[in-house]
Amino acid sequence: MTYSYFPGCTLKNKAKDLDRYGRLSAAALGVELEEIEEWQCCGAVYPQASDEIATRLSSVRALNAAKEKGQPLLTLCSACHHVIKRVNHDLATNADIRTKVNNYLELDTPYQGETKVLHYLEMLRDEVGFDTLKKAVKNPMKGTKIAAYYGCLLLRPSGVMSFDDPENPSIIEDFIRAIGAEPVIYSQRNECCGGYMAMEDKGAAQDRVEKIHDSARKAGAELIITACPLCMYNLDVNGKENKLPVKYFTELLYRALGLEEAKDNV
Amino acid sequence: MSDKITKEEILRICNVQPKKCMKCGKCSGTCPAYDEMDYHPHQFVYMVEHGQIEKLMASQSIYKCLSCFACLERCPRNVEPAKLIEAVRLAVIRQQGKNHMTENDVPALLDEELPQQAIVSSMRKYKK
Amino acid sequence: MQKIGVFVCWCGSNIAATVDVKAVANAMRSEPGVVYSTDYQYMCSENGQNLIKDAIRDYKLDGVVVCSCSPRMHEATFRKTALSAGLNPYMVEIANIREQCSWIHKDMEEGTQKAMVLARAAIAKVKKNAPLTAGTTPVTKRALVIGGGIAGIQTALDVADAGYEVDIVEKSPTIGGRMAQLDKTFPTLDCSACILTPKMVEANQHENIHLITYAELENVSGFVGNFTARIKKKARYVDETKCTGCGICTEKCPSRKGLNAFNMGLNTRGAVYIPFAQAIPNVAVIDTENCLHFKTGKCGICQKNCSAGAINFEQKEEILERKYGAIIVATGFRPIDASAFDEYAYTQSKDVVTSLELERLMNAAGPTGGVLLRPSDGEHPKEIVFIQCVGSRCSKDAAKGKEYCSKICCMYTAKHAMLIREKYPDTNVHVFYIDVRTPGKNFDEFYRRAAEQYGVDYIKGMVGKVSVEGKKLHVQGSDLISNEQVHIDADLVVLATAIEPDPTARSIGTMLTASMDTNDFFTEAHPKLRPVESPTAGIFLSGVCQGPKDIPETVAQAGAAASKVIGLLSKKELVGNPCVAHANELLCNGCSQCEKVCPYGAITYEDKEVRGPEFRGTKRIAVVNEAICQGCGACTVTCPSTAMDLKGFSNNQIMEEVDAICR
Amino acid sequence: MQRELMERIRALMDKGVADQVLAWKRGEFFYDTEPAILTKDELGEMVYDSFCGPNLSKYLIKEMPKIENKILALIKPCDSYSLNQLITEHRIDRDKVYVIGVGCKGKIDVDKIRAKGVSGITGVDENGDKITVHTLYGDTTLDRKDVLLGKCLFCKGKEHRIADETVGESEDTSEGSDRFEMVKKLEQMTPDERFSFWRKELSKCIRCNACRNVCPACSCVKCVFDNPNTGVQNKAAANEFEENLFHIIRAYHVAGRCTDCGECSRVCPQGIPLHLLNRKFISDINELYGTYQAGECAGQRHPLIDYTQEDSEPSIVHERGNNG
Amino acid sequence: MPMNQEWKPKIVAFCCNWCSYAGADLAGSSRLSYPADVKIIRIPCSCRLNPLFILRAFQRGADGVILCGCHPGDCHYSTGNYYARRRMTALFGMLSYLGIDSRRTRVEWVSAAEGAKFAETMNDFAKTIYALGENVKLEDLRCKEN
Repeated sequence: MTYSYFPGCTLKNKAKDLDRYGRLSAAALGVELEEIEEWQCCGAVYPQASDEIATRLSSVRALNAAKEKGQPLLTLCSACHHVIKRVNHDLATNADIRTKVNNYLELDTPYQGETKVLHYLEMLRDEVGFDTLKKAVKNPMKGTKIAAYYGCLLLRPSGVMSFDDPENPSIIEDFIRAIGAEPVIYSQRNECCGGYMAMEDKGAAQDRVEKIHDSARKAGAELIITACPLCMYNLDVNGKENKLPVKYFTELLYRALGLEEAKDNV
Repeated sequence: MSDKITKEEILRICNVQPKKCMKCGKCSGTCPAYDEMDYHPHQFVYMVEHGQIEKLMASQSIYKCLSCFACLERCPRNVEPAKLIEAVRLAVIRQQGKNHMTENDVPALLDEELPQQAIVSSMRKYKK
Repeated sequence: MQKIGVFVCWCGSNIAATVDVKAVANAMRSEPGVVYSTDYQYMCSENGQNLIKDAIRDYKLDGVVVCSCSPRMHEATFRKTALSAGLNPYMVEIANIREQCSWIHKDMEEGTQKAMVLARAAIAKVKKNAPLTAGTTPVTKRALVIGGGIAGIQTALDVADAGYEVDIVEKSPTIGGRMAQLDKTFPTLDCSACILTPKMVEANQHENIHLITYAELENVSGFVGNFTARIKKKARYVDETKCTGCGICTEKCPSRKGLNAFNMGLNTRGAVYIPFAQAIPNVAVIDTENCLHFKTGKCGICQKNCSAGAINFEQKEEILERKYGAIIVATGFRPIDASAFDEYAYTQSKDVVTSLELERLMNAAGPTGGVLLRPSDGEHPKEIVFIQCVGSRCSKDAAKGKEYCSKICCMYTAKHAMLIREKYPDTNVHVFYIDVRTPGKNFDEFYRRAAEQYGVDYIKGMVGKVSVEGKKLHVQGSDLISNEQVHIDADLVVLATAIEPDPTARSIGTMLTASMDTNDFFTEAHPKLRPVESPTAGIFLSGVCQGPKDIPETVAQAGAAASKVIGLLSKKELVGNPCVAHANELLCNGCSQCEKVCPYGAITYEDKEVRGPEFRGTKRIAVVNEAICQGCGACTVTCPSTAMDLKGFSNNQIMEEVDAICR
Repeated sequence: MQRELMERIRALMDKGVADQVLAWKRGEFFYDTEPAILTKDELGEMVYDSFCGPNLSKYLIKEMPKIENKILALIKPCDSYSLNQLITEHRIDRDKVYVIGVGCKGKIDVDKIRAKGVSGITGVDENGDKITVHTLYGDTTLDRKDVLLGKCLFCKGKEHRIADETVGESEDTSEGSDRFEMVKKLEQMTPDERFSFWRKELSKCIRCNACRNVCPACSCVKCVFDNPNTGVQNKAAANEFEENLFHIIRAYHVAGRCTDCGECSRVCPQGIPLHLLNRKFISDINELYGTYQAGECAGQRHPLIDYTQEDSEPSIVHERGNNG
Repeated sequence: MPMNQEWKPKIVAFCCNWCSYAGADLAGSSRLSYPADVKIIRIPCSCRLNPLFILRAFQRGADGVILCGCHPGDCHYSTGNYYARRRMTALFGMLSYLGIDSRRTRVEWVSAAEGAKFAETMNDFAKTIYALGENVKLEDLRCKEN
């Protein structure tokens, strides 16, 4: 399967790891990621106002590029996924937005939300399959207790994202099991880390980050994994001394697949 | 504020129907930014419905909302308070000179690790 | 020339406010065939009816048009009026100028014009009316009650006491229903079992009541007074006639995997079991999914230990076919699945329970022997949070939940809170509520007692999230009065989950052709005036299948339904609907198309000698059995020669209405 | 073929199978044929040639009460569908008919010969794919397929769907044509274009009732249009309901039962393509409820007196349709 | 289509006695308005609707015809609406084929409990008919041209 891949701004910069490990692991799993040409930043926040058209355009350009190739669009960053998935939903269901966007873009054929938008994790679950992944794992992370941190953007609003059960998700836990580690369930995994406040109001962000680390640690976790660069930054930088280490899930995937050794051996 | 922003304008921006609210307070019960806010999500719904827009526009709450969509997800009446808060924020920053944050403010807030996403989203959320 | 009388009703100001009734009456006077036209304040009043009667006699009317409320309200009234003045009741037509005119239009001119068109259509129709006489059918003097909860039991007892045979079909192995699961009842705090079990026993011993438990309705055909029901009696693998209910088999059974449904799955039971101590019939049943004999072919311990020889692994399901004159639906409810509301962590912690589960946790016959203990670790909870309206009062466009108020939750939560505070004074009880709804005798007093005398902490606001933090449940909610977010570390969280109709209701509704609302509650024939009858004749509603109700309301409705059933069964014969299909033998081709679409099998064919201008001789023709025909009209449309027509809604009548409306 | 058929009929009559036959006989001109009930003595009047277009099945209805033994009926492959349909509808008693399936290689439309500029026709000889037309002014040779009846171009095949025995060979003359082609073309027009198409066509109607009288599905004991009490027929006849909507009502009445035998268009003196109304129903039924051929066998339940719970909603008409 | 200021459409609504006729009553008692152009004819079941009635309405100048019956599966007579559904699909297809805009014919399933849906349906249908303007007269089909 070949996907049109939308890396997003952060993955080209501060979250290079998320991107690099993701690409290498995908290749090892036989999944082809074709980076969309001349993609533009998704805007990082979904424009909730129904009269905001310009802020939706870059997503639609990426979606249309995928449509023209007949490929599903794959994202890795939670924020990009959230924005693109919701804009796609708008184009499919909101006639007003659809008309305005298409009037602006003047595409050959109007874009009407045809592209399927998938997150890397959904690709692992639905295309590769966690069972297959489990078989491909060379370095199972036996005994490691890992807390999945979902945050808000992947899950909500569940009616549009339809990613997983918004209150009791399982996809990252299933991923953790597939790489041989032990998932830790804790209550704060789907509560906001306050990432959007991280710039302006560090104190507020820190309170929430503290709560997340606390909850995960009390549940016995040794490590937190996430798919979101902003959560990653916030959980890491705004955590206190006794914080847990935070990693991108792709990094663990990369190591579990034994790609590190493979590289070293070359 | 030269032009008074009306309830109708707010509702046009976000396409929310505050009348659907049954005043259960679940949005405020679930809000992670509750303690930082002067007006809480359920008050946004009530106050927009009652035309008290100016108070909300002057409120710090509009910059405290984390856009985590917990209120929107859990509202039993699908009122979508998050959209209302965003609409009020937009009504403020769309006015001349009312940007909450501009490019000039960014360097002071930067640190080594801050991801682009945080900067881009701040510009999107807080600047015209 | 026909003589038609037109009677325009004001309905006080209901019609007269938006329809110029005098103008309508005047305009109708000049319609061809109309010899009398007048208006009156309340045509349905005695004076109004007398006005009609006098006009029928004085003007020798052969047709009457009443412009008034919906025919669904007063068509029967005015037909009787006509009859008492010597006019065939089916020579009356109603122009619905209230529900479908004055109440929906605001402009007087517009309303008046429309009322005139509707009146003209009724006049056009009535001119083509023919006097009709209803046929009669006998009534089967036996009633079927679907569901053996308190509603079904009460209805059955009342009908049986009047001397009619009643069968109760219950899908589970025992009667008793939800009420049997309750610990205490509000607002009197009687023990639920203590007041229910005598009724269960009475039903079992009543000479006119026959319990058909562990059985399902398969199919229903026929019509009021003459239903035929097919009932599937599932195999219990225990001979009901031999089992003494000693319970030895249930103790000896080595399988302990089956979840105890009576205790809401809070504990397990054997594969052979008696649902609960007071079950009726007090007969064991084998759950084949967990029975080792059915799974492996081995075991058989129950059989060896049964001195009565009642265990029969070879038992087969049975099909019963019975005739009934009336059917009472008493299918009841269940709580909705709380896992859809997982922000309250129902699937994530055993210590988040529904209110019905709490009933079992507080009941002496429950899994904890009546001591309130946390399901997770068996400890006494010291902080308990109740969350109201879980899944009730949600908007139509919300992702989950019901739009309606479940009605009973406010009161049972007050009951739970009060009982807990009484029994365990060291336990704190908090109730998050949106509104406390207590209309009912001694209800508000009861709720106030919980708050004032028992110190239950009522918090106006909703819980946003319940987080499982170690052994505690962190409850985060809002207090709208203090305008604060509150945080409580609770030991037990109780969800007042919405109730919904039993999932079997929909298929039963379809079988009975009884209409249901979008929530799958059965619709009543009239929301105020006929609350215990379905619009489908012969079908009656008892209990929560019609809408959320508490026990006294259920029992009252059950009695009301029974009195309606008795009224029906006591009739010697039923006067049918004369608006039935009729085949004109001169026109009929005998093509059999009508027979194929008749849902009742009311059409048969016979070779008959006919003498008409087009055909003389013996011909195959359709014959309608008027006692079976229900008057849907499906046949009339398949008939290419219009030989088949429907009395009261004939081709000519409807064509005339179309012409009058499109004039 | 004609002689062989006649001998077989005579043999069957001699055996006492039946004492009369429903067949064709010559009309006013050699190319006119008409239905006839013939006894053994009258058999000489029988014809069977390329002008025997008329569908005889309907004429059995009238005979049913009179028949004590059996009647022989000559049925072409296409007519066999109508016969089956009438048996389904109990209009013809199968036990009273001995069906001789007669071979058919397509029937000739004399108007098509005339349309080729041939006049003064005195006779026709057939020779494989060609026909020789004898006229007062000499002979002309034409391709047989160019002068076939319109309905033969949409031949349903050479099988007899019902027959006690068959005489003669048949041929499928459809050549793979799509009978719904014109229906589709009309569907693609705008509503206004369709309206004016039909207005133009139907305004030619002189209400001669030929279509109704020939139609095997139009066999009601008393037609609604002749019955003043149905409400269909209106007292003031001219320009009234049954006049205006005659063809639409007729098409609806036969919908699901019409075998698409094409007789209505064949007999229309004004050349109105009436079969296009019937075919619209057939095409919609095929698409929405699965392919259905009325009269394929006796005892079928047609789609308009049947249903499934999953049927599409009537809004499908709008969703599929072209509304300009 | 010339739109006359004074023009008011003629809309005929055939309503099943058991569901949508009661739904219309409920709309009435709930005071939910819809245009007065809609006139209701009560029939015992949607399967009683003879296509002749619809043809008659169009011939008499109706601008829109709507049939309301019980939801599929909920017919008071078990199966009537299933037959009605097929019949109306066939008839509407034919009417569209003859040049009657398919938006002028509609079937909606409205239960006795759906007063609001009844009013919404009628408002929407009337709006559609207003937008379409005056209908062609079906009677023109047989009138000579001009």
